[in-house]
Amino acid sequence: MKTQFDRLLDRLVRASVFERIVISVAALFAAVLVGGVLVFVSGGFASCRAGLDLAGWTFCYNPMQVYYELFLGALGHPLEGGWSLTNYSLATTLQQTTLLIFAGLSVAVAFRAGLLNIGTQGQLVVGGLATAVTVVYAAAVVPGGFVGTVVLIPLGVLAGALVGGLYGAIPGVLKAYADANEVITTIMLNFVAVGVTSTILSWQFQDPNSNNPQTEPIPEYAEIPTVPVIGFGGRMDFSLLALAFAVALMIGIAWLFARTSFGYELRTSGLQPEAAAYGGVDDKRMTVASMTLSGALGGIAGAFWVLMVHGRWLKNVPSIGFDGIAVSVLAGNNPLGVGAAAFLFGVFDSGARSIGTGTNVPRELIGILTGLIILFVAMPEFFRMIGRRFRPAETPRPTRADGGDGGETDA
Amino acid sequence: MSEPGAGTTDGTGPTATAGSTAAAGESTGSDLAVHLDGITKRFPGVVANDGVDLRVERGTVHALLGENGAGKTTLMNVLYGLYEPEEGRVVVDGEERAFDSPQDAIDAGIGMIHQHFMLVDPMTVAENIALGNEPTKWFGMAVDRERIDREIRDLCDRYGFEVDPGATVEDVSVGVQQRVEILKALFRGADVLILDEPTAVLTPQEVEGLYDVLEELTAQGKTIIFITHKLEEATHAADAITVLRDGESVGTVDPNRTTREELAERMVGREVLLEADSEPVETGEVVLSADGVTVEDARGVEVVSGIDLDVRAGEILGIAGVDGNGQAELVEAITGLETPDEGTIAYEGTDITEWSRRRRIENGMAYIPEDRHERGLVMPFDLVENGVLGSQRSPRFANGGRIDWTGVRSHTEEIINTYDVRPPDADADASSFSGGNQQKFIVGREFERDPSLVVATHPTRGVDIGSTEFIHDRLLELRREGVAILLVSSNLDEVQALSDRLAVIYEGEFIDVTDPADVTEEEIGLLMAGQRPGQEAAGSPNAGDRR
Amino acid sequence: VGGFGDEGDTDVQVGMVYATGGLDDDSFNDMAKQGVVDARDEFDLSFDETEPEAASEFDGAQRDFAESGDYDLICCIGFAQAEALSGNAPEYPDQNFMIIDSVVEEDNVRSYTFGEPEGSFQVGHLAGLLTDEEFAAGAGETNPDESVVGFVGGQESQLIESFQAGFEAGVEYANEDAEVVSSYVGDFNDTAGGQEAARTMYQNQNADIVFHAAGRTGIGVFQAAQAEGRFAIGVDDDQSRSNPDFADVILASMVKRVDTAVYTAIESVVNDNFAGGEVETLSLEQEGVANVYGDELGGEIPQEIKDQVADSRQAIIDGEIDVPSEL
Amino acid sequence: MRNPVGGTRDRLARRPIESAVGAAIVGLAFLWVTPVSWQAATLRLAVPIALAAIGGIFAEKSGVINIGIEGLLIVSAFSSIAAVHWLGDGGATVGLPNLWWGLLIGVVVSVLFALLFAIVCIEFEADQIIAGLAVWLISLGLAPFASQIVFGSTNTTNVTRFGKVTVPVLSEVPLVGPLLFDTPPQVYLMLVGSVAGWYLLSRTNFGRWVVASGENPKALDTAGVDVRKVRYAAVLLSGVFAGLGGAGFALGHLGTFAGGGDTAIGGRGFIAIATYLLANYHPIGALLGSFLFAGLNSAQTMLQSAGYAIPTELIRTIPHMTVIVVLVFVGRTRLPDAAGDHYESGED
Ligand SMILES: Nc1ncnc2c1ncn2[C@@H]1O[C@H](COP(=O)(O)OP(=O)(O)OP(=O)(O)O)[C@@H](O)[C@H]1O
Ligand SMILES: Nc1ncnc2c1ncn2[C@@H]1O[C@H](COP(=O)(O)OP(=O)(O)OP(=O)(O)O)[C@@H](O)[C@H]1O
Ligand SMILES: [Mg+2]
Ligand SMILES: [Mg+2]
Repeated sequence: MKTQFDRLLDRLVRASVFERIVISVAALFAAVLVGGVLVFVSGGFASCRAGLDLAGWTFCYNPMQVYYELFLGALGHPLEGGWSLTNYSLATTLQQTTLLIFAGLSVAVAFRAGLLNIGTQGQLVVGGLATAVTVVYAAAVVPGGFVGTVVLIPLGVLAGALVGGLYGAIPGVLKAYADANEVITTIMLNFVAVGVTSTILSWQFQDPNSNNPQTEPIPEYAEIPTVPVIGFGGRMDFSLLALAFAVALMIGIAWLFARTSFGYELRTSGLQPEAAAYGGVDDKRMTVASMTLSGALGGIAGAFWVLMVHGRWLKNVPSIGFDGIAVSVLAGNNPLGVGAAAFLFGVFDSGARSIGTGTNVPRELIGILTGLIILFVAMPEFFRMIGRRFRPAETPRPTRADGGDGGETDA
Repeated sequence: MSEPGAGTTDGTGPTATAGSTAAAGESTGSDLAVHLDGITKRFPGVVANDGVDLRVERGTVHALLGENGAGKTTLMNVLYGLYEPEEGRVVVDGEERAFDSPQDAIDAGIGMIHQHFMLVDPMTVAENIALGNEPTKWFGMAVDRERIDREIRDLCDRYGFEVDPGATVEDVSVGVQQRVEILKALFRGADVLILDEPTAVLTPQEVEGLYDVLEELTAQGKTIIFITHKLEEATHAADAITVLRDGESVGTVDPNRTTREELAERMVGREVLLEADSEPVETGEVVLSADGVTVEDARGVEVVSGIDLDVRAGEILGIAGVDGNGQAELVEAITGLETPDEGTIAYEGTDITEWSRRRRIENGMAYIPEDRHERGLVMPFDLVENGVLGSQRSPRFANGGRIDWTGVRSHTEEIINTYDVRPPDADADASSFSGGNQQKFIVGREFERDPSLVVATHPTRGVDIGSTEFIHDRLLELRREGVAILLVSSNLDEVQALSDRLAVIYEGEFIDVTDPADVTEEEIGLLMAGQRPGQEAAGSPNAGDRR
Repeated sequence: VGGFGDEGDTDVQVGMVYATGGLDDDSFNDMAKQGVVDARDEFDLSFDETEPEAASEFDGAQRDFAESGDYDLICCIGFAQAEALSGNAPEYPDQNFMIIDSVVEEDNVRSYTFGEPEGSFQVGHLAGLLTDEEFAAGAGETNPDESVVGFVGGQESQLIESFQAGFEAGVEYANEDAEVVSSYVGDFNDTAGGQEAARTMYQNQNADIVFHAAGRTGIGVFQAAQAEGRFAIGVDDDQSRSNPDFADVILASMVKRVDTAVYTAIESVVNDNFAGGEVETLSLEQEGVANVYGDELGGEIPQEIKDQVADSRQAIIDGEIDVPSEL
Repeated sequence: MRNPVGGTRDRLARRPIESAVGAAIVGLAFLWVTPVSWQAATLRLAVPIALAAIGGIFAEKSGVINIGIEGLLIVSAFSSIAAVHWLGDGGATVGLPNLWWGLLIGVVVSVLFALLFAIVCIEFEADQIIAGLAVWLISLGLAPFASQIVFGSTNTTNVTRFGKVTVPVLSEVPLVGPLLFDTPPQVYLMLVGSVAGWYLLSRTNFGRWVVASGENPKALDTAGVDVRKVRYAAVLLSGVFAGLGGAGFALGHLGTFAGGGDTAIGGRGFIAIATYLLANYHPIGALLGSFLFAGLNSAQTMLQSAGYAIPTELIRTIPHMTVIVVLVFVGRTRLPDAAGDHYESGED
């Protein structure tokens, strides 16, 4: 009889999980490699004061330096003097990690249910606005200080989750009851979210004291409090409490998938909708429910963007939702993997700024790297081929046994 | 056993037009259209063909006989250039060939009609026939559709086919689809036609029609290789029979000089008996009753038209019918996967027409689905996870929305033990089990629900003989325990042997409900083809005397 | 690989945070860049720049420069950076900042604002006078039967609306009956949108002249003017020079000397007399904004019209005309 | 004989055909009552949508869902402008005006990206949706990255655009003449491309292979046609069409490329996908569908400057909302049976 732990190990070593991790890591390296070549070559077309002269060409960009800035810059240059753990760059990295965990979970939940939610961005946008507006208005009736913090933050997150969830439910309903392809509707709803929020903003909630399209600021006590003593205080716009909440949510979603009836039904629907229907799952309701949950997570991402980063909602929300797709894909839609992938993309975001200030290489490079990683993750066969090249003698297991596939009868 | 078929036999042979294609083959002495010599083909973990020899004479029908998985299809795929064999030679018309692709085989005059038709459903008959070989006009700038239509008409005239070239393939019957496949091969100028289990989807009457076609084809000098695992078909239609077992050839025989028993033994390797005991059992209350159930498909076509049925406790009601006559939809309406457009369904006296699928499961309705890959199992899940499919919210395995995985695991292990699922590894993915073992697991899961009704659709399809017997035994055991059983199958032997009462479904209606003991297989066959008792079977006068 | 890729050190380093829309808009951001390039030609100076894509990125972009501590001055181009800067400035008290188009009252920030409504009034006056004339020059001509002029804005905001307000007042001052049609593209970066908006005005509403305050979107306005054979008025820079391709339709530009603002701020840092906490307003009087006639077409505009425009300029400076800054 | 694309018997194919015919009638009526300027604007704005949609049709019909079409528009638009800039604005090289070189280079770059996508999907069995997203993201980064290097900004400089080409007699025809025969080259490309796409798909053997490859690749394989080659050809063709769309739009309409945000292409590739789904993969239907979106877009601009006090941000979402509404009420499209699936010859 195997122990629970043995089984856990078994599962981890099982081809699917283990291979996913290997492939994700390999994809990262491959993307970094291709990106490095790209940087070096494009340096040949740029002009600079000091470059590397090779065969009559001057190469201005040093890929090593770019990656140094990208990976170590994101941590605040730990190898240079005067480094402190709670530095601003690391705070930015972790801030993005936190937001990307929410966004990545949002995409992963839908993905696991067999739905490609490209609309996390839109859900985040509307959710964030709901949070900001709710908190600004509620602050008028709720006492300030500690009470305000305790009441307003959960209220704000709830508002974001609720409105994001409702917004996510729209493509869910359209998919379930009108058979409208969710990839298209969610892409469209992203555009609609931008239009609708700006309209609502200028109609009612625009900060009268500002020229920027944005809401009034939420009171300071309604921003996610930082943990005293440990650090990341001041205006670093990052709170360990938020990260802890994100991690807790991540574990919660993993638990939901693995241990609950709902999670089981969701995964079944995602893998084999026919089997799910056979097993008594109402596929329409599941579609709506999973899109709603996905949207709620997107809305929470928006809520934290408001409550932790800006203290208000601003028009032109950055593309956290789209990055969430990359995060989820890299994580193989595994909630626990989302944490690691979110950190990587957090590094990218913060490192991109280091690249911007520390090198002459355009930071648009990061967008390319993200795309490359997704591309490589999408082609596991590529790495399997390489793997086979190094282990040619491997005897493949019989992978599949589909004795009769229905056609052959003995009538 | 390596002696090739001892000469041609029943006179339909290479008389009239054989000479037209014989020239190239003269060198080998006898006139072989196809000679496969020592073919070995391996798949990961299986040797599908192991040094198989096959000699097919021109202008004959040559049957390839063997059980599921014997390697028949694989051998023909090698001949058709789909697979490259590890060992052996392919000789066509006396010339050794190495086919890299089906195109090479087509060029060498070989045509294949696959077990699963290779037709593009939304395209028309003519488009399918010409696919890949479209004659063009205006320097290749356009498909010459007039020419295609003309050539198809010519072929139809020559071989006596009736097909509408403009019809969309998904709209025509299976029999017509098969004609389309044959026309497709002929259109490419095939001289050798491979038919992989061509009768599996046909009614007995359609089968007769096919025999006529084969006769016409050989009369015009074509050579036919005919795959089947049905003895009577091989003996009836073929001029020579090669038997495959476990990937090896166990010899070629002349159907006139052998007995069915001998063939069966060669094929299976032991004596075969398919007689389930089915002594009558006391029946009880009506468990399931359907009243005027009508189901429309997505296009609004009635596929089930006002069906009434009753199943009592301790009784097996068999439903026989050619696939696609509404049995799938009827079962879905009963099991809650589809809502009937009209009529009611009652279960243990309660109207359950509006009940959800889950509620039906929870109330003791077990269901062995037709399609185990799509419905019955979640392929990427392991058996433990599959063990709870359908019970994921039942109080037995879940409390407060949490699944008790320890309980599920022990339940799964119990199923594995009781139903002899091999290998007995609860942590292996469902996809890694062979078809028979997958089916045993589903059967186990459904039977262990403590059901009062079992709906079993094609429960032994694609399953080997041992497992088939086991599943039949379990069904009869449940029946003895007083469970009501609705058995849907297109396998006549099976429904006849197991059912207490038998209904035949044709175009969404029950043609007849009889005592299976009172009817012959031929009579059922007629019913399945839509012939009401007493009516004359149009177009196939000799339908009764096949044996 | 050696340590290539590093730029050599200079005395003074400047960080430029541009407005959304980015460089190569041939107007606002390019003007700011002109200022820092001029300064580099003059002093031993190097600069780094970022082009944020959304208002939410300003905060991080400013702080990236401030955090590194390497920069002697950080130039924040555009009003939209005000909020972010009022948060960041107290956070980095030793860091010098300057901001264009907004006022941030901090000791280490020097603010520059311009009299956009006044400058827009000037070009509005010009447009209002010309639309009634029968005037043909370069690639364009007016339709004297219709008195319609247009305004194309980028993103809706108070600042851009103040351009519109001044422009409309100028048109009305010239010609009570003239109609002003206006449209916002919603983006400073959408040439296609600018083109469609302006084409609509030229074709459907018979506008003769369209003034844009839309950054790069305005390029589309010029394209439309050329395609329809009408006129346009540029903004920020003398766009007939920065966009010689379109000089045959650009009557004039409402020049806003962002370059001067950037240059003087840098100069004060170089000379160690940076005056933080002060606001400098650059209006018509200070020549911070001006109506500059097009390089190619300017010579063809009738002198009496030029005189009238010059008169209204003086009247504004003298306070005789009250230019509204809101719609 | 029936048209394989329309699949007339296909219950799902019927309605879009009817609505296409309806749209044509309504369109003619429209020509009477709507302003010519709006019609011309619609044609110009339809170019990238229509051509990308037709490209998408070929890829998806063959079984490869190319959601990266937006990326192809981006790279072709950027590279065509960059090429003209490099060769010299207004000049000619080897006798061909540089603008046309730009168009050509834009198409070549788009095809290269399509090739990358095809290899990844066909050779390495990548998930098509994810690979398509990757192509989009890479393009979204690469165009402004390259622009930064070449032009020092995410925005390129301006180049002179294609002028109108007037067909002598035909442009005199009332109603359609000035619209269709006095218009810039990219509009001709769009019109000719749509018809060519329709012809290729429905009248040639290649077209039939494309359809078979997407519906039942095994049937095509056993009929002796190499499915891989068909799919490669179809995906590369989607690169050609999208490249024409992107480069034509950039050189004929934009005259410049803005790489900020979602770039000057701004989601038109996604609208293109919605368009061909709406048209149920019919190239002419896709052309008409692109008129719908482009028309709404330019109508939006016109309404605004006509002074209607509708919130502009909201008006701008009209095309997107329309996509959703149409998808719900009309466009229950049936994807080709094998779309999205990898096909390996000889696999069971
Ligand atoms: N497509 C395939 N790919 C890989 N291995 C296969 C494939 N099909 C069958 N196998 C392997 O071949 C073996 C025999 O499979 P097959 O499906 O013929 O079994 P079966 O006869 O249906 O099984 P059972 O005896 O349980 O009914 C199994 O071990 C299976 O793993
Ligand atoms: N592509 C494949 N990969 C792996 N194994 C395969 C493959 N195709 C067939 N096999 C295995 O090869 C063996 C022979 O299969 P084949 O399909 O030739 O049998 P068959 O005689 O046609 O059976 P049936 O009567 O069921 O059609 C089986 O064990 C099968 O599982
Ligand atoms: Mg077979
Ligand atoms: Mg940028």
